[in-house]
Amino acid sequence: MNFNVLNPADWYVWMRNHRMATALLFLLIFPYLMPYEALSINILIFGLFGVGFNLLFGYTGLLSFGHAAFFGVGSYLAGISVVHAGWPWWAAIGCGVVASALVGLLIGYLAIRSRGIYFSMVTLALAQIVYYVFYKAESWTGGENGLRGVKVETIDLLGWSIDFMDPLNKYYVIFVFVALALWFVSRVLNSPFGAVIEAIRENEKRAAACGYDVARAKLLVFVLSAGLCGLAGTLRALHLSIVPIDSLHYLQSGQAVMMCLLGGMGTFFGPFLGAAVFLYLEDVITNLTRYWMGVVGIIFMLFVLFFPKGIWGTVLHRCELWLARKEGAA
Amino acid sequence: MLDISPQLFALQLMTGFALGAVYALLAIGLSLIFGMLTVVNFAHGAFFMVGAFLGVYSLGLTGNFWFSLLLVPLMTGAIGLVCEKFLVRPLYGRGIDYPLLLTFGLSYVMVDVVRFTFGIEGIPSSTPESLRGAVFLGFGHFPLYRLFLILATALIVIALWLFIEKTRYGLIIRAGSRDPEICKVLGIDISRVWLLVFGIGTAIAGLSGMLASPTRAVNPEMGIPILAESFVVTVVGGMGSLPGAVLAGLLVGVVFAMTSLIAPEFAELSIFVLMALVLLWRPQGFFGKAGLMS
Amino acid sequence: MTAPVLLDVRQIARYYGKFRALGEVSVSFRQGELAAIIGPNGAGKSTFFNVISGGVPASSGQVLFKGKDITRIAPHEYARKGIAKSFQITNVFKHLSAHENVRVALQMQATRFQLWKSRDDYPQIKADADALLERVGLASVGRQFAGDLAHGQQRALEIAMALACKPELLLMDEPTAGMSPEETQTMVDLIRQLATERTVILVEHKMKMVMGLCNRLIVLHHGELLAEGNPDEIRSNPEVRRVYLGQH
Amino acid sequence: MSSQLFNKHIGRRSIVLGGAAAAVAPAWMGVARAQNTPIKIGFPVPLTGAFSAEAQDQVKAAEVAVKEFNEKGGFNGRKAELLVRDDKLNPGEAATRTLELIEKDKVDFVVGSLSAATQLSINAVCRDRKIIFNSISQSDAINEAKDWSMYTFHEALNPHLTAGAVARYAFPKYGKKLVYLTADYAYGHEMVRGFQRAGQAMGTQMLADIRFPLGTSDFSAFLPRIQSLKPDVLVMCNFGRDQLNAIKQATDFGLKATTKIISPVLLFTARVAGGADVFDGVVGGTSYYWGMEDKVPAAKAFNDKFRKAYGGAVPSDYGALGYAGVRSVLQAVLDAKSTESMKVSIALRQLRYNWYKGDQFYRKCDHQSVQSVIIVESKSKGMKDKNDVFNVVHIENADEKNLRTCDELGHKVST
Repeated sequence: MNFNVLNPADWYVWMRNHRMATALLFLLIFPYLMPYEALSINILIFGLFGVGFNLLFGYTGLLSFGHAAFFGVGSYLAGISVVHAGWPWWAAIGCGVVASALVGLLIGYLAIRSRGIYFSMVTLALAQIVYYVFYKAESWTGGENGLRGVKVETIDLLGWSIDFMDPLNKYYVIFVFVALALWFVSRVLNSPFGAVIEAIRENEKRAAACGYDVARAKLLVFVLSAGLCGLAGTLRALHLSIVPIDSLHYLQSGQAVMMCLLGGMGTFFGPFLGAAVFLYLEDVITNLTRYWMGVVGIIFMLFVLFFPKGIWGTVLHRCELWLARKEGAA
Repeated sequence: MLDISPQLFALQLMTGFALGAVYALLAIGLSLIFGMLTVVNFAHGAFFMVGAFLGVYSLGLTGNFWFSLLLVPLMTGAIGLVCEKFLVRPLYGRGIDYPLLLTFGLSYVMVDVVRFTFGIEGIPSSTPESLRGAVFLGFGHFPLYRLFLILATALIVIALWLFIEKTRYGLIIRAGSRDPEICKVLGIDISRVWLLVFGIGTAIAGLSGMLASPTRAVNPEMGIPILAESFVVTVVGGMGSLPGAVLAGLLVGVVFAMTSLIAPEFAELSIFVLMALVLLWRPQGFFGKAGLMS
Repeated sequence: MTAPVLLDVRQIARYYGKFRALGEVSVSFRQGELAAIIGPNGAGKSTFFNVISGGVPASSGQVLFKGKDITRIAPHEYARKGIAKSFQITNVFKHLSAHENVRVALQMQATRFQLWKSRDDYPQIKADADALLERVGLASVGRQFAGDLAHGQQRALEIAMALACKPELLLMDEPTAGMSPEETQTMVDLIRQLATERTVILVEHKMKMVMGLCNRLIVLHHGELLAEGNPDEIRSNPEVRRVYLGQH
Repeated sequence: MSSQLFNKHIGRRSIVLGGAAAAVAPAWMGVARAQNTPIKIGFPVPLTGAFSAEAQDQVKAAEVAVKEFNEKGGFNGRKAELLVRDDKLNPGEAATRTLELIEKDKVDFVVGSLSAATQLSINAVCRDRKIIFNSISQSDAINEAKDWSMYTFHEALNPHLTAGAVARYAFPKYGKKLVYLTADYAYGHEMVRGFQRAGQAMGTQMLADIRFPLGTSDFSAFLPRIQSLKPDVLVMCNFGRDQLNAIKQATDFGLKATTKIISPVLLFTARVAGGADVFDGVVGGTSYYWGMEDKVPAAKAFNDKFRKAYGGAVPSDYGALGYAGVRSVLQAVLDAKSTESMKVSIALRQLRYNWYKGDQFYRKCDHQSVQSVIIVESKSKGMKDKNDVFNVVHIENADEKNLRTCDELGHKVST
């Protein structure tokens, strides 16, 4: 296509067709837009958490209240491999992701058979059980006190050594993993299977009539989603050098849901925007008033009432309409 | 390991019922609202909390427990009506996600409003004179107030049952669907029914908060843990089923009490295990309709 | 003349609690037939359809497809065995484009759990999808959301999706329900034309339509087989007359 | 209400200042900053959540210490400045906030925290970056070798110390048959351990240790069993709201008639929120109670400063800790004539101080502040005003032998 630099429509179309490139460009400059790196890293991590969750919620239409389990298991297993086993950072990440995917397989297998709100509650219940297992395994997890000493000072790879204590380095190291994950998700969504899960979201009965084994497809997405959330968890463990027990708590799952809805469920970049808005607002407002919860709550309600598709969803929608109008005019 | 005398067991059972009473009340509200409007009300715990604060406050002003018992549900119900009309109503037909997010935000706001007006550390609450002390039940002494709690719940449930069985609004609520057809037939403006149901649900939530206030610390965060627990109850009983809510409420209360006796540190976990087991055995809870919102 | 039996239904019954919706019905369909299940309301047509298409399990009896028992197979197995159905209530992927609807159905043949390749790596499927849309007369609306299409178009789309499974047997539950006369006519033509390549069984209560369309009719009444035969036989069948006149 | 708004305003001012300072002084001109920029003390506390009342008091009192230091002219011209952050009682948030304080605001020291978990996460972050952290949260774990570092200091009491002191006072007085009602987490277990250590010496008998899930709001289910065990003393190894609920419901079940209720830590704020009749007769330990001013001159001096700053309000136990935590660090800066972590750490190790409750010092091996424990009994009659809630029944003076030994904590060199 011929690209006209002065034509915003062309820009928009390009961004829409190259969502990966757009997302990565944005995330590359992101830390310079944020007040401090630790916050940008959190947004990166929770954005990934949201993307993983969105794969299940936004694209397959399964609302899980138990995703903290995978986030937390990822964190803890990564942490434990560093603290107790003394493994290198990359082994820790691998361990965390695999573990959370396995837990995902188990919980998913049990939960898939129930539907709607009941599915949500089964996942919640099973996640709570995971929470208590880790809570009680004090010698491994530190229990309520959380796991401390997940200390990774340098990232060594192929002779390279990066100072991980430097916040900006830390951001870009974690960015690499997030970028890889995003690339993976983007491919899955573009793949034939991506079409299948959307079909399941739209109409399970029909999807089955077309010959798709709905249960297996759901389980596969569930495991993928769990693995991605697990990755987010491992990164958080490395980022904070601690693993708080709260990362397994159902309120953490709730946060993922909120970020997804806020950003726009079923949109590729929505969860990131959701995480960014959620965490940034919370961070800024907390410093201005002790009543940050109330302010955040009001903003939430306004978004729900006036941005029905979530922030990103609404933006995309508006752009499409605008584009259609332009084309109509042309 | 530990020997449990029949007296102790009986007492434990009673405490279980007293706990279950509060769960049941909250679950009824949740279940009503969900069954009718398919709204998962995340602000339910906040209404419970507001009820408790208003209860203690009006008790302090009027000094009359029974009057407050009447006043509080009216007030929380009124708040509920306003919320439904201006916040929840615009979201009908947008699926469960948006009301869920909205009520979540609403709960944040309510908590902070209470923090702002009543202070953050919470306010002292005490049992009304007329209901203090313990009564001997043949197997042991049991706090009079908790006995009252069980009876009050029973009365509320009966009253609600009558309302639902004997009035035409009740008929629709029984029909439990948002199918406008039925209402056309009955010549009833459905939106008014939804308003009413949300009002009743929140009123009961406030009432249960008021009833629970003498038994526990009254603080702005008191609604958060109980929300999760009452969701468990609602789901175990089956979303949208009132008998289910009551039955599950008592069951959860008793399970909690018994675990507290045998393995205290797992008391909280036990109710989630219960939910997991029930749902794996029966994916729509005791009396739930299958495939809700699927 | 006598083609081999494709679908063999043996004494299937379906009970809802005490109520018997379908009792001990046996009937077999041969390859290339264009058959219709008819009968007054409550005759058990839909139950029959659901049982043979895997919508609800049979209480007793069995269904054989090409000699293999398919009574208890999972819903998704039907399509893979070559049995496609179109539902009575329209069932499409509302928030996907019409083209995407058909593509998803088609893709089933090529791949099921392909995560890594891009959808665009299957140009053949794309082409086939366009062809199918063309065939059911939806080529012009391929880019629109299925949910935004007119009722008749959605039914047509559903049939396109059913065809995408390359079925030997096509089951249709009241394909013309709620259609305008014009829509009905196009649908009838479409069915007639589809039937030239495969076996088609439809459930209908519009007598006139099936009389003109089908070469074999099965009449159900109170969940039992009342009569079967070609249109003329059925027309002249006193039992059937009594039942239908009794209706009016 | 008014005092609330007032201290909210203070919290905000210091934050805005902090933000401004950070804005005008980006990292790359670090060298230029050294001389004239203020001494920044990060102060992460749970301004929201279950302990926000305590946290607010921590901020108020810490501000007093800062003001005091600045009025005395600071450290050769450099004024001190408090950067308050809300850790929301959440360890993850606490770690993030501490990273913000260190990486963006470039604080010189960190003082604060309230819950054990946040304390440990803040400590982990500070330790890795060689920033001094003086914890004002009560928990044993931070003293143990695996979390401790040269930069870790513990201003607050730890449960071993308080529980021990309460045990030594209460068991001989009220009886030897005990039931523990314990919050099932490290802090709760630490308190039980403290009581048991002291108790065994006196031959106490533990009838049961009932461990309930943290954050339980209804304890009625645990009480019938306790009743049936008929203990002399019910030991509440729990904290804050758990404790308030537990005691409230124990009172409803008429337990007080037969059993004395004691707890290692009796919070001033919890007592105020819970009301007189709920806590009536409960005996417990605390690091500070303003009413000790008639026995301890330092307390009088501190109370007056606080009253002067906040219109007659009196400081709570946690408030006092906030004051002492900040003041110790600032004093050490003066002693070390530097803000460099290691130098200040050494100065702190040498420090002998009496800020508000009598003589204190940091034990060399684990930097635990060795200090007195105040035993109070909650009263319901003859109260002069709403702040007059306890009687000081006993003060156990500071003594290193009441702590766990350095070796037990895993410190090899106990110099």
